[in-house]
Amino acid sequence: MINKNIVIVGGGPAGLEAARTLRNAGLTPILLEGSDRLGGHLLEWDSLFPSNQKASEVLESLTADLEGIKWFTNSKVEEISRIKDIYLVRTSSGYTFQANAVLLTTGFSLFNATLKQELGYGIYDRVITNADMERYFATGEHPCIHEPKTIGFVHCVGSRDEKICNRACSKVCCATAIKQACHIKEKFPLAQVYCFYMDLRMFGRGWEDMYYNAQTKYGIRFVRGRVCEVSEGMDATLNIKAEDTLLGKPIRMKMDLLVLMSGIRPRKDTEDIASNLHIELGTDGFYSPRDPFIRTNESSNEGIFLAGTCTGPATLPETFSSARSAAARIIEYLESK
Amino acid sequence: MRERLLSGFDPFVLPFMIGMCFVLLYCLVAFVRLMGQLSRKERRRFFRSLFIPKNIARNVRDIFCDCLLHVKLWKRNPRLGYMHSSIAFGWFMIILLGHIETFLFVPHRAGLFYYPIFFRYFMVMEGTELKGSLLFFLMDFFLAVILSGIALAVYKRIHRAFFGMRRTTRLSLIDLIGLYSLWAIFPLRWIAEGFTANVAGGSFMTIPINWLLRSFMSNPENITAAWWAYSIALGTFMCVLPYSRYMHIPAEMILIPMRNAGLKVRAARRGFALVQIKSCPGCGVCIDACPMGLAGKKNSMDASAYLARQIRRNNQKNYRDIADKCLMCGKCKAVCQVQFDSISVRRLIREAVPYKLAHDYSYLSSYVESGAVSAENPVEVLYYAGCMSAQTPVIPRSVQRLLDTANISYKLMDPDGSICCGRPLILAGRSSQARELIRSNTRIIHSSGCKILIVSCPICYRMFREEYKLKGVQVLHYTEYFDMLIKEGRLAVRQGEERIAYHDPCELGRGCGIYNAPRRALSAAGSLVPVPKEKVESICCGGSLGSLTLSYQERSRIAVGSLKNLTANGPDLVVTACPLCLKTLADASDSTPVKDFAQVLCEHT
Amino acid sequence: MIITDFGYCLAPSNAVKVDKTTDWRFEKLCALESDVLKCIGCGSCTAVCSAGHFSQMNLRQCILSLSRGQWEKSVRSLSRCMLCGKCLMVCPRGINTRHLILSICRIYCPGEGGSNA
Amino acid sequence: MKFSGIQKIWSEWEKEIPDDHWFYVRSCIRQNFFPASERRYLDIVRGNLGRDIFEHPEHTTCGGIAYHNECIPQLTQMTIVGRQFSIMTESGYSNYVCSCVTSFGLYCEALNTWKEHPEIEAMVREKLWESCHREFEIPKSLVHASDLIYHLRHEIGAKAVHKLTNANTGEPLRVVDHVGCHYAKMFPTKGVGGAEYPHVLSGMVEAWGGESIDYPERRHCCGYGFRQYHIKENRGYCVSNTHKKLESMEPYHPDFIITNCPGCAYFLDRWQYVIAHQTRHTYGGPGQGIPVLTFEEAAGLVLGYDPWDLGLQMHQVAVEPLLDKMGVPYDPAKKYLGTNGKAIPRPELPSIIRCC
Repeated sequence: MINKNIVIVGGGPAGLEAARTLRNAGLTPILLEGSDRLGGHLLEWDSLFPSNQKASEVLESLTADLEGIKWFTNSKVEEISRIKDIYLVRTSSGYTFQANAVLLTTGFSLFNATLKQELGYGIYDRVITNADMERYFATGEHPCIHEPKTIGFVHCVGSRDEKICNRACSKVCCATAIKQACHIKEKFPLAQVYCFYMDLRMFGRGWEDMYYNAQTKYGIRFVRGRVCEVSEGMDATLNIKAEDTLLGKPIRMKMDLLVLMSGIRPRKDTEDIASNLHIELGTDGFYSPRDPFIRTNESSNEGIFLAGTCTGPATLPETFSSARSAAARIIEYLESK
Repeated sequence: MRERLLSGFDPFVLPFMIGMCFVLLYCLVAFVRLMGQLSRKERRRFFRSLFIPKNIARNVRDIFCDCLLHVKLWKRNPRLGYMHSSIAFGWFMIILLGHIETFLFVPHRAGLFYYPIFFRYFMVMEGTELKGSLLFFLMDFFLAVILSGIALAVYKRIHRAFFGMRRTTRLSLIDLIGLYSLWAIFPLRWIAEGFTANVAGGSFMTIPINWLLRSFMSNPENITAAWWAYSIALGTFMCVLPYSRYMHIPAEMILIPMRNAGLKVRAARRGFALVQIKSCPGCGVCIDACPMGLAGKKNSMDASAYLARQIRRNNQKNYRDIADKCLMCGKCKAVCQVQFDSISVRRLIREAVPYKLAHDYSYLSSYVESGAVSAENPVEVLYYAGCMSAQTPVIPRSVQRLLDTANISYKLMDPDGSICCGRPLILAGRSSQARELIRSNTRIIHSSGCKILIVSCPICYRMFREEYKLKGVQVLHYTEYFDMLIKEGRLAVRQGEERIAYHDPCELGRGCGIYNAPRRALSAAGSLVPVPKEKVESICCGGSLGSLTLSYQERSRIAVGSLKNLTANGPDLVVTACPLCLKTLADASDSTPVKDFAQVLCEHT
Repeated sequence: MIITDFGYCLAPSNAVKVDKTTDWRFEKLCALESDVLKCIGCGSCTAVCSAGHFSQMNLRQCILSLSRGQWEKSVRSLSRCMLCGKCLMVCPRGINTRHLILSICRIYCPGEGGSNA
Repeated sequence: MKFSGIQKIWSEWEKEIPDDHWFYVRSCIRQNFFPASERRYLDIVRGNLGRDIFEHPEHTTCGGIAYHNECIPQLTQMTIVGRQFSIMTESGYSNYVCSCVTSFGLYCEALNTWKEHPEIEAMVREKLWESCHREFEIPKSLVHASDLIYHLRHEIGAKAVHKLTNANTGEPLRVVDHVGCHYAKMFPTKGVGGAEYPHVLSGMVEAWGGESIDYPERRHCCGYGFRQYHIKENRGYCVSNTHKKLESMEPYHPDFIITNCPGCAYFLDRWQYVIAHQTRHTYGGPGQGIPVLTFEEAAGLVLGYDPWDLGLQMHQVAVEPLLDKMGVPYDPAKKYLGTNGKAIPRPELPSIIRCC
């Protein structure tokens, strides 16, 4: 089995964790990353809920020991073809890799918030996204964050919204919003922070505690209702419109900063890869596993495996588990050949 | 025996005299002000009672027993009783004997305050007289008693467990000054009298001291210094007395006749309440009794002793906080040595809180008029389950089943939502607002035409008994009613095997004095297990509506503590007769099942 | 104010202008009663409410309205409260509802304005 | 406000507007409220810009008002639309231009309905044939009259006599726009710039030297709302909406409002009088309202038409301060002279808000 090749497409958390697991099992996985750095979305995130651990620390422990893993950055996969049981993976860097199994850990892309025009992202200076907020936390700089007095977090931007063709929940935005809300409140204790939610989905372990602390310790105010219109006032402040559905009344507010919680969407190239490899996509645009319970890491095409958020929204611990289970499944597969 | 100084005066008496005059003046002014605070009716009642022979006898007995001998404390805690009574009674006897001596030997000095106190300084003994020796012996004897009391008091501050106390009152600075000066008085008197024992005579306590002192201090100047020290200790004690807990000494003298005159607490910090507050000696009995101590160490600062202190200090924020937090279980009042009615005081403090929003219950009238309980087919028994029972449906269901079993024809007063009895409002200090609720419920009860009103919630029960005027309607708690039915043989209860620990709900037990009815009825169903602290001593479950500010975490700690007491003797079952206790204890219990009284009876029919 | 009667007139807005409502009362309430922040709007208190059975009393809505600076109507509805304490028994967040109500009654006074001040 | 962001949106929401040969249909209410607008529109397009625009005397209402008041069913209304198209077809045109935003919305609605449900189109054709023996072709393009001006805005700008600037200071005039709801809110792809950031009017304003101002309630309805207005009891609700819009634009001190919808122009203008008489408040300073111009009037002023030929005397809110600001010459004496030179009846002058 030692001489069998495994190519992992995508060097984010799932790819790295799967590669490490396979390496620890004595294999030599090939890890391909399209960008110039390993780490995927972890690179863009400052801290992680619910423990507020720094994303960089997690990434560091993931990339601390890559010995035995052949990894390549700037290697975008251009084409994967199949000859009998062997897959040929051609990359933008000009190499072609032979693989007995391919693991797709291509991840997700954040919803492009400019598509929700009414929220004014890309139009109004003070409308930013969760990713911008993380960048601000990491660098401490953002041209439009100066002592904001009122800050709003809009949940479910690009999620649970049929108008942008996504009925699904992105699973992590509620917790991210609360984490960021507490964080920004710590930075600006005098600011009034509002979270506009549709449903608060704090299902994970320790998440409800985050919510409780956000309410009691940080005094974050939660409004059940969706911000549906944003306009800019005279002094660049934002006027927002929402309904407080529990109050049963529309509410109007001025905001100094509005943070849109962009949801998890499939990557643009998901469809190309899927058609290239003849693997099935779900109606939500993510790869479909062969069955939803037992064979969650297998695609509809033999020898092609899936892990992480390319199969739908997932938290980071779920991504890691999925990566490890994919590795185990690949080993089983290779042994059976 | 003759006078040593012809002038009969020495400057060292001045500290004492200043203190004494100050105390007397203070007490006089305080008394006049107090009388002003009483209503005319109360004043008349008080003064009249002072001249009723039966009352006089009672007052004397009570003052003697309560203030000097601390009989109640003896009963509760003999060591503590001895400590307090030795000091109080001993001191009283020394003063009394001093006066007797003065009267016997120098009658012309009898008018001087200081003479009996410093008698030994002013006198010279010539030869031995039996009269004198006896008095010397008695004086020394009582001094020894006091000193033993003080030794205990000092020991108590080091090792309170010796007195069976978990906590004692934490003293304020002024109390400490009072305490230390009180402790200093008697050893100093011993030394001062010891100095003069060879001149003015002494007995088994003072003479050995005299020998001891003379062996290394021969300078007679020391004599005056010791008497000065003694006088200063006395003066200091008297000066701080009005501002310390020692004010209870004079206050209790007023308290007892006032109590015997039948006065009631009407205002939180005036009149009779003020006397009670001043009478609180801070003995600390209420601190250990208070269930609040189970919630956390700092919660023991909410006991009545501290309430009295904060009121004395006029610290509005603190006494309001303490008043608001109390569970109103009434245990402190039950164990209090001076019968400080802290529950009423707390309620009155709560009443003094200003509210901008008044309650408005006008909406009830249409409900009442719509015929909440139909007047048709009047029956003898009306059952009021109360608000809380909706959260513990096992109670109304069991009660109804028992009533059905006993073939009682009854009606439900609140099958479809209760109008609150009003007690929660009263407990929250909004008693005037409760009137509308009382009126509405009274109308419903009367319109039903019932003769007996059964109540399953002790909170409502106490309210119906104390605040409602239900002419022709007998109000019974379901424990009483079912006890009666069992006794009359109308309800047959099968004897079971379970060992039952019964929890006395505060409002039913201490509140209404019903301890035996539930026990009798329960012993028909199982065997009752004694509980370390029961009946008057029972520990509140912590769920009480009496507390306004206690957090649920604190409440649940109290519940756990209360349950620990109930399960100390390993019962199979904890039974209570209050929906609130049932829910609170059941939530806190993870091993012993907690059941309702009616539920247990139901299971045994 | 109205000079010409057109047979119709400007209708007041139903919207709550959150930043135009004075909030010192709510801040005072939070300081006095931090429990108010714990509410998750589950409505248990309102479901069991004895007074709510006969009237418009709605504690859940009142807490929410106060946090949005809309006290006038909701505070008035609290005057129906009988302080029976059932809400205290059911609150999943352990809010001391009775004292919260008393605190609201101490701070808020209907008639002082407070719809869209 | 990030201009690059807006431009990106505008570039994504462009629509194809044919350059010449149009079939023009009028608006019912515009002809009553501002009768000169449509006439001058044709003058501008034909005369100033030299395009072919054809108007057929037999065209009728689109049925929109009756339809939105639920007086006629959709099938009837679509048949009317079919008849309009048949006139265009008969006249040999295929680019349909309508003056009314309500009509524009309805035409879009009809065309989309037919696209999704060909059976309805068939039914409409049948009904049209039954009723008046006409047949129609689907227009190749359907645009609103303002789209045309938007398309030709730079040509107009090049020929401008008066820029939208303050003649004294040279500063651009501050202009707020109001785009009729049915222009793009129903079919965002059919409007220039989409529904959220419509560019159709602000494009004109900027091309003609003015400054387009974004204000919070820019997207809000003018308050007409068809059946809301037509039932008198509901008019308080209508005027409240207008009030909200005016309140929102007031802090920006706009020099005038430009609209592309007949109803909006009318209501934003007339309601200022009603609001002034209910609240004593005027939005353009003491006694002054904010003038409301239709896009045709604005184009006419830019091209140097006489204000009274453009029908500006029909406005409730006085336009003279605006004309003074722009440096447009006008003769106050001729304000109330009809086209034949005879005096027309003068309006009663309101006490609070100036109308001249």
